[in-house]
Amino acid sequence: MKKTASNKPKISAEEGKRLLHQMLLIRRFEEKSAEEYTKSKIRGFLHLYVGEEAVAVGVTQSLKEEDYILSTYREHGHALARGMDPGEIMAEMFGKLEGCSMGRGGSMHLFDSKINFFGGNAIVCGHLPMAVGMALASKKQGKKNVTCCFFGEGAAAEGEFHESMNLAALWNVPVLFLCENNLYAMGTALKYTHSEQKLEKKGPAYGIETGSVNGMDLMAVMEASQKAVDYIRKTGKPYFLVCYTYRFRAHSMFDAELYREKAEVEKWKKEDPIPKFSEYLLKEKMISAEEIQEIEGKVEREIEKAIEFAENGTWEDVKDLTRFVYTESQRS
Amino acid sequence: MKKTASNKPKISAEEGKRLLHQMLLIRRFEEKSAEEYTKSKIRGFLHLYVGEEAVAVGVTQSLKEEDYILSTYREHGHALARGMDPGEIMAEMFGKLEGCSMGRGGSMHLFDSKINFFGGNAIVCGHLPMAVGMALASKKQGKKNVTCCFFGEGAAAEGEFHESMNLAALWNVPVLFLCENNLYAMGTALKYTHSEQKLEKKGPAYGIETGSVNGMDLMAVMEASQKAVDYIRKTGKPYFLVCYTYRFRAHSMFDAELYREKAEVEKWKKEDPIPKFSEYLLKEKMISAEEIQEIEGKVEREIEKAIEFAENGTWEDVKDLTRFVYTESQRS
Amino acid sequence: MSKYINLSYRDALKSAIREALKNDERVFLMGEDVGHYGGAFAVSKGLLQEFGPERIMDVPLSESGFTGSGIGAALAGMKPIVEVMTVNFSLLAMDQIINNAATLLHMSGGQLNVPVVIRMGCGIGRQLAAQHSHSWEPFYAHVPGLIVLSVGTHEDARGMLLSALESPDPVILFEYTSMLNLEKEIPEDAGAVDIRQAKVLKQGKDLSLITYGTGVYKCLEAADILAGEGMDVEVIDLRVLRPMDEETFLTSITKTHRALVVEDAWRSVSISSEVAARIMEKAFYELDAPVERLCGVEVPIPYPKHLEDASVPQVYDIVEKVTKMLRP
Amino acid sequence: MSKYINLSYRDALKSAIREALKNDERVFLMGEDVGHYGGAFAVSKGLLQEFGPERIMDVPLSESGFTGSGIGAALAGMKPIVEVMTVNFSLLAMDQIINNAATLLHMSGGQLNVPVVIRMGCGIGRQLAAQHSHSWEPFYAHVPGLIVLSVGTHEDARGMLLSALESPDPVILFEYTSMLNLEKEIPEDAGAVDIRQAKVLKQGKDLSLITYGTGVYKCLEAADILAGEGMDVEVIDLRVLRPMDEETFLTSITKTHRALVVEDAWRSVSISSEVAARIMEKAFYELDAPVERLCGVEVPIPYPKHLEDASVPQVYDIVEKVTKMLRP
Ligand SMILES: Cc1ncc(C[n+]2csc(CCOP(=O)(O)OP(=O)(O)O)c2C)c(N)n1
Ligand SMILES: Cc1ncc(C[n+]2csc(CCOP(=O)(O)OP(=O)(O)O)c2C)c(N)n1
Ligand SMILES: [Mg+2]
Ligand SMILES: [Mg+2]
Repeated sequence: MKKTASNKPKISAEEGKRLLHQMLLIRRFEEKSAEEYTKSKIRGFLHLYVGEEAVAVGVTQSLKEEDYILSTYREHGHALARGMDPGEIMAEMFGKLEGCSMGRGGSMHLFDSKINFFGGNAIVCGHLPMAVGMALASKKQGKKNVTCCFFGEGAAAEGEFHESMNLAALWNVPVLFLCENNLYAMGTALKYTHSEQKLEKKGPAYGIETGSVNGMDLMAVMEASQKAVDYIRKTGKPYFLVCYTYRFRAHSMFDAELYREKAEVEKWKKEDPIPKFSEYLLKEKMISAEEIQEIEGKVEREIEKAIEFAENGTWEDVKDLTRFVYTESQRS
Repeated sequence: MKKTASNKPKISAEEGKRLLHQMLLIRRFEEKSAEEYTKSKIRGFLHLYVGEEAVAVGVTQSLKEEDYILSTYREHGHALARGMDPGEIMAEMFGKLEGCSMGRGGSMHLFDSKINFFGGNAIVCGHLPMAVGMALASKKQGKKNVTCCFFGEGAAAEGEFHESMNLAALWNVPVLFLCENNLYAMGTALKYTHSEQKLEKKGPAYGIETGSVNGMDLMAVMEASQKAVDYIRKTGKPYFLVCYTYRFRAHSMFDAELYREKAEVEKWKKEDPIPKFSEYLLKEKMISAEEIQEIEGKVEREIEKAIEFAENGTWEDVKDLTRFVYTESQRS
Repeated sequence: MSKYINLSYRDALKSAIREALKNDERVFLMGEDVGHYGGAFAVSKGLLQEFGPERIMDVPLSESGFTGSGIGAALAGMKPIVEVMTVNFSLLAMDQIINNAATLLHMSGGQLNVPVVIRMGCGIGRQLAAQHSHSWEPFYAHVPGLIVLSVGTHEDARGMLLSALESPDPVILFEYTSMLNLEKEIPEDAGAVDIRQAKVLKQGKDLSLITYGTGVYKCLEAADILAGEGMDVEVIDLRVLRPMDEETFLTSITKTHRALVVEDAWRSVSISSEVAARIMEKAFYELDAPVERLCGVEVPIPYPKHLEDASVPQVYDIVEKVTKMLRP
Repeated sequence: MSKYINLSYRDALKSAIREALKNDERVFLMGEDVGHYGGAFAVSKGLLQEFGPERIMDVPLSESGFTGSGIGAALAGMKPIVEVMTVNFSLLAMDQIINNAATLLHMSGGQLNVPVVIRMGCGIGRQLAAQHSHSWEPFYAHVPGLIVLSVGTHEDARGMLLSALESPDPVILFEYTSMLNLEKEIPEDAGAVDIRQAKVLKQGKDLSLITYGTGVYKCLEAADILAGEGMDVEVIDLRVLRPMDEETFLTSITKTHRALVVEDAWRSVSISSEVAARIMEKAFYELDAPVERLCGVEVPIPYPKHLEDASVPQVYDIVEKVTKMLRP
C-alpha cells in the first residue's frame, strides 16, 4: 500500500484484487460454515462475520508478521485475513485433530501461534488484559511489534475494558484497541449498552489517541488503521480505533433476531463492503467483471479444499482427552 | 443552609458552629483511635480520615435522612458526619457487641441501617455496583432519595467503577458518585494509578454530569455537593463529583509512608480544613476563640464517653459465632 | 388428585419467572439479553413484551456491575432475579456474590439482608468448549452465607425459583442448559418446593446413587437399566448444595451400605468430595465398601462431541461403575 | 553440611523474589503497592530501589487487568510474578486466572504456555474481618490447568517461588500473612524445592495429621504436645494442593490407619473433603476409624480476636481432637 500526499491509501490493481479476494474468501467461508452448521458438521456456537469483512481485511493490512493479534469468538474473518489456512479453520470447526487448535476449540477458539494469532477468546473482553500484557512484553523485550486486539462494542462496557485502556496508557505499550462497533451485543442494541454511545469519547478519558472510521469502507479502514499503527510504532503508545460496522447475520446460529427489524438489516446491506469495493475497483478500472468471476472461482476452490481437508481429518483419540492440561514434560 | 443569589452557601453562626463541631469531632475521634490502636484496644486495619474532614462534613450537609450512604474502609468520618453514635463506632472498633455492627466488622465495616449508613466496605470499589442498585431500587419504588457513594481515586481504576458509572447513567438513577481524590491509593500516587489524572474527565465518557471541588474547603464542598444533589433530585440522574483532598496520616496503621516526602505532607497541612474554617468563622465574627475552646471541650467529652461506652461493652459469646450467617428464622 | 402436564425444562423455568413477576411487584428480572433477545437460551422469551422494560431489564455486558446492582436493589427492598447468562461468566461477578451478598448479613451484625436470587446457566452438553461448558457448583457450595440450589428436575425448575424468592438470604440457582428442551410430566399445579432438603427420587436397597443437576436424570436412567439386571439402587438428588442436607443420604446409607456419587463437575474439591467426606465422618461403620465417585474429567471441556461426552459421566459409565461395585 | 540461618517467613519470600529477579531478566514483579509502598506486607520492600520500576511494577487497583496482563506477558515470553495483594481480592481476577491462564494450553491444542506465577497473601490471623481474612485455596485447587502451592514452611517460602518460575504452566502460590514475622532456622543454602510432592514433616505411627498452610506449624506443635502424652502422630504438609499428591498420605495411612485433616478453610467442599474422599476411595480397608476433619468454621471471619481465633482450628483443638480419636 502506497500513500498519496494526503495519506490516503492508493492501491495497485494487484493489491485491489488481493484485498477483494480476502473479503470474498471470508464471505464465502462464512456462508459455507453456516451451511455446514445446518448439516451438523459444525456445532456449538458459530458467530459469523458476514458484513464486517472490511474491518478485518482493512486492519490486517497495516500489520506485520511479527505483530500479535487477539480476537473474539467472531474471529474467522480475522484469522483468514491474517492468513490462517482455511482448511485448518474448517477442520477446527469440524472438531478434527488437524484443526488449528487440534479440534479442541471449535469456532470460538482459533489459535495459531506460528502466525501470531492468539485466539479465538470467548469470554467477552477477557482478552483485553492479555493483549496489554503481550504489548508490555514486547516493550520489555525491546521488540517493535504491535499487538492488535479486536473486540466488540458490547465488550467495551465490561470493567476489563476500562482497566486495560488505563493500563496500556499508563505503561505506554504498543497496543491497538480495535473496537468493532456493529451496534449490537447479541440482542442488546448500543443504546442499551452504553450511556455514551459515541464510543470514541471513551479514549480521551484515558488520554489515549482515538479515531473512528466507517467500517463498511475498506479503503477508509485501511487508512485509519494504518494511521493508528503508524502512531503506535512511532510512539510506542496505545491507540483506540472504533470501526462502525454491522453484522448481516444473526449473532450466532441460535439467534432468532427478535431485537431488530428486517428493514434495518436491509438498509445496512446496501453498505455491503464487498460490492462497494468491487464497484470501486471496476470504476477505477483496476479489475474487470471477468476477473471478479475468476476470484470467485478461486475462492470456491479454496473453500472446497478446506471442506475436503476438514472432512478427511481425524478425530482425536479419547484417551488423549487430558493431554495439555499441563505441559507434557511436566505433569501427566 | 441558605443560598445567596450566586448559589454560594451562606451559613448562620449556629450552623458554622455545628459544622466546626462535626469536623473537630472527626479529627479528635481519629486521633483517639490512633491512640487506642497503639494500646492494642483497636486492631486489624485502621484507616484514618485526618485531613479529609471537609469532604464528609460538607457532602453530608446536602443529604437528607432518607438518603442512602455507602462508604469505604476509611469511613469513620462519613459515619460521624452522618450522625452515627461515636460510642457505637468506638465499641465496634473495640470489637464489642455494642458496636454498630455487633463488633463483627471493626473499623472497616461500620453499618447502621437505622440512619441509612450501608458500610464500611473494604473491597475497593466493591460498593459502587451496590450503590447503583440501591438507587435503582429507589427509582423503582418511586422514592425520591439519593444514594451517596464515597470512594477513593484509587477505586476509580477498577473495572467496577466503569461498569457502575455506565449502569447508573443508562438507567438514570439518583446516585452521587463522590470521589475523594487524596492523591494516593495506599502508596501508589495518582500518576501511577490513572493515565488521565484529571478524574473529572471521566464523567463525560459516560455522559454523566461532573464537577470537581477543592476538598479542603468546607464551604466549597458544601456548595458543590449541594449543586450535585440538587441536580440529582431534580433529574433523577447520577452525578460525579471529584473532591481534591489529602490524607495527613498514613494509609493505615501498618504504613511506613515510604512513598511520599514529609515536605509534601507539611505543605498540605497548610490547607488543613479545620483551622481554615475556624479562621473563616472568626473572621466573619460567627464564632469567638472561647467558643472554639468550648467546642473542643464538648468534643473531648463526647470522645471520652465513646471510649467509656466501648470499654464497658461486652464480648460476644463464642457460641454465637455463626449467628447471622443465615437469617435466624431461616437456617441455623 | 392433580392432573399432569408435559412441560420442557425451559418452560418450567419460564413459568416460574412469570408467576413470580405477577405475584410480587418487587420482583424484576435483570440480565444480559433477557429482554429484547428473549434470553440467551430463550427462557425469558416474551416476558419483556408482557411485563415491560422496568420488570425485564436488559443490561450491558458488565457482570460485576449488574450483579452488584441486583445485590444493592435487594438491600433496598426489592426482590431481583439476576440472570448471569452462564456460570462461566459468573467469575466476573464472584466478588460481588461472595464478598458482598454472602457476607453482608454477618458482617453487619444481622442488619442487612440480601434477598437476591442469582440464576445461572450451567454445565456441559452443547459443544461450547472450554470457556462455556463448566460446572462450577463447587465454587459456590463452598461459601457460607449463600444458599446454593441445583435444578435437577422439572419439578424443581418449576418450583425452586418461587421458593428462592421467599428466602431472606441470597440464593444461587443453577439451571442446566443441556436440559432446556427436555420435556417431562409434572403436576399441573406444581409450585414452590422445599429448598432445604435432598430428595430420594427412587427407593432402592443395594446402593445409594447420590447426585445433582444433570446427574439426576442420568442416574434415574441408569437405575432403570440396573433394575433390569436385578440391581436395586436408590437415587438421591442433593438439590441443596449448600447448606447441604446430609441427613437424607446418611439415612439412605444405613439402608444400602454402599454409595456412588455422580457429578459433572471436576473431581477434586467437589460436591462429591464433600459427600464422601461426610459419609466417612458420619456413616463409616455403616459402609460395606468405600464410597466411590464418578465425576467430570479434570480438563477444560473440549469442543468435539466425542471428547465432550467423554468429559463427564454418562449413563453407561454409571451402569458400569455400579455393576462393578455390586458385582465385583 | 550446610549452615543454618534464622529467617523470617517474610525475608524468606523476599530473598526468593530477589534471587529470581537476579537470575532471569524475563522475571518481573507486578502488583498493587509492590514498589513505592514496599509491598502491602513489606515482602518486596527495597526491591524497587534495587531493581528499578521496570522490574518492580506498581499497578493501579485493577486486579483483572493486571493479572490478565501478567498472563499476556507470560504468553509472550516473559516470566511475570503477579502479586494479588490477598486472595480476598483475587475473585476480581478469577476470570483471568481460570478462563485464560488455566485454559489456554489445552484449548489451543498445546500451543500456548502461560508460565505466570501468581502470589497471593492468604488466611486469617490479623483481625482484618470478613472481607480480608479468607482461606480460599479450595477455589483454585478445584481447577485443572493450575498448579496450586501452599507455602506452609520457611523452606517453602524460600524455595517454592524459584521452582514455580521453572514451571511452564501457571502457578498459584499461597503465602500466609499471619506467618510473615515468624522466624525459623533454615539451611543457609536453601533454594528451589520440589513442587510435586507432599512432605512428611514428622514421622509417627499412631495417626496421620494431614494439613497445609498455617496448619503446618500448628500441627507440628500439636504433635509435640501429643508426643509428651505418649501419642505418636505423623505430620504431613500437603504443599501441592493441585495436582494433589495422594501417594504421600495414602502411604502414611497404611502405617497409621487413622487420619485427621486440618485446615483453616471452610469445611464444605474443601481440601480436607478431597483428602478424605481419596482416602475413602483408595485406603478404605486400611482405616481403623473414619478420617476426621478440623476445618474453619463456616462463617465470614469476624473481627474480634476471640471470635477470629474461634473461627479456625487452634493447636489445642488439634490436640483435643487427636486425643479423642486415639483415646476415645
Ligand atoms: C463475559 C461474557 N458475558 C457474556 C457472554 C455472552 N456473549 C457472547 S457474545 C456477546 C455479545 C458481545 O457483543 P460485542 O462485544 O458487541 O461483540 P459482537 O458479538 O457484536 O461482535 C455476549 C453477551 C460472554 N461470552 N462472555
Ligand atoms: C479490590 C481490592 N484491592 C486491593 C485492596 C487493598 N487496598 C485497600 S485500600 C487501597 C487503596 C485505595 O485507595 P483509594 O481508593 O484512593 O482510597 P483511599 O484509601 O485513598 O481513601 C488498597 C490498594 C482492597 N481492599 N481491595
Ligand atoms: Mg457488537
Ligand atoms: Mg486515595
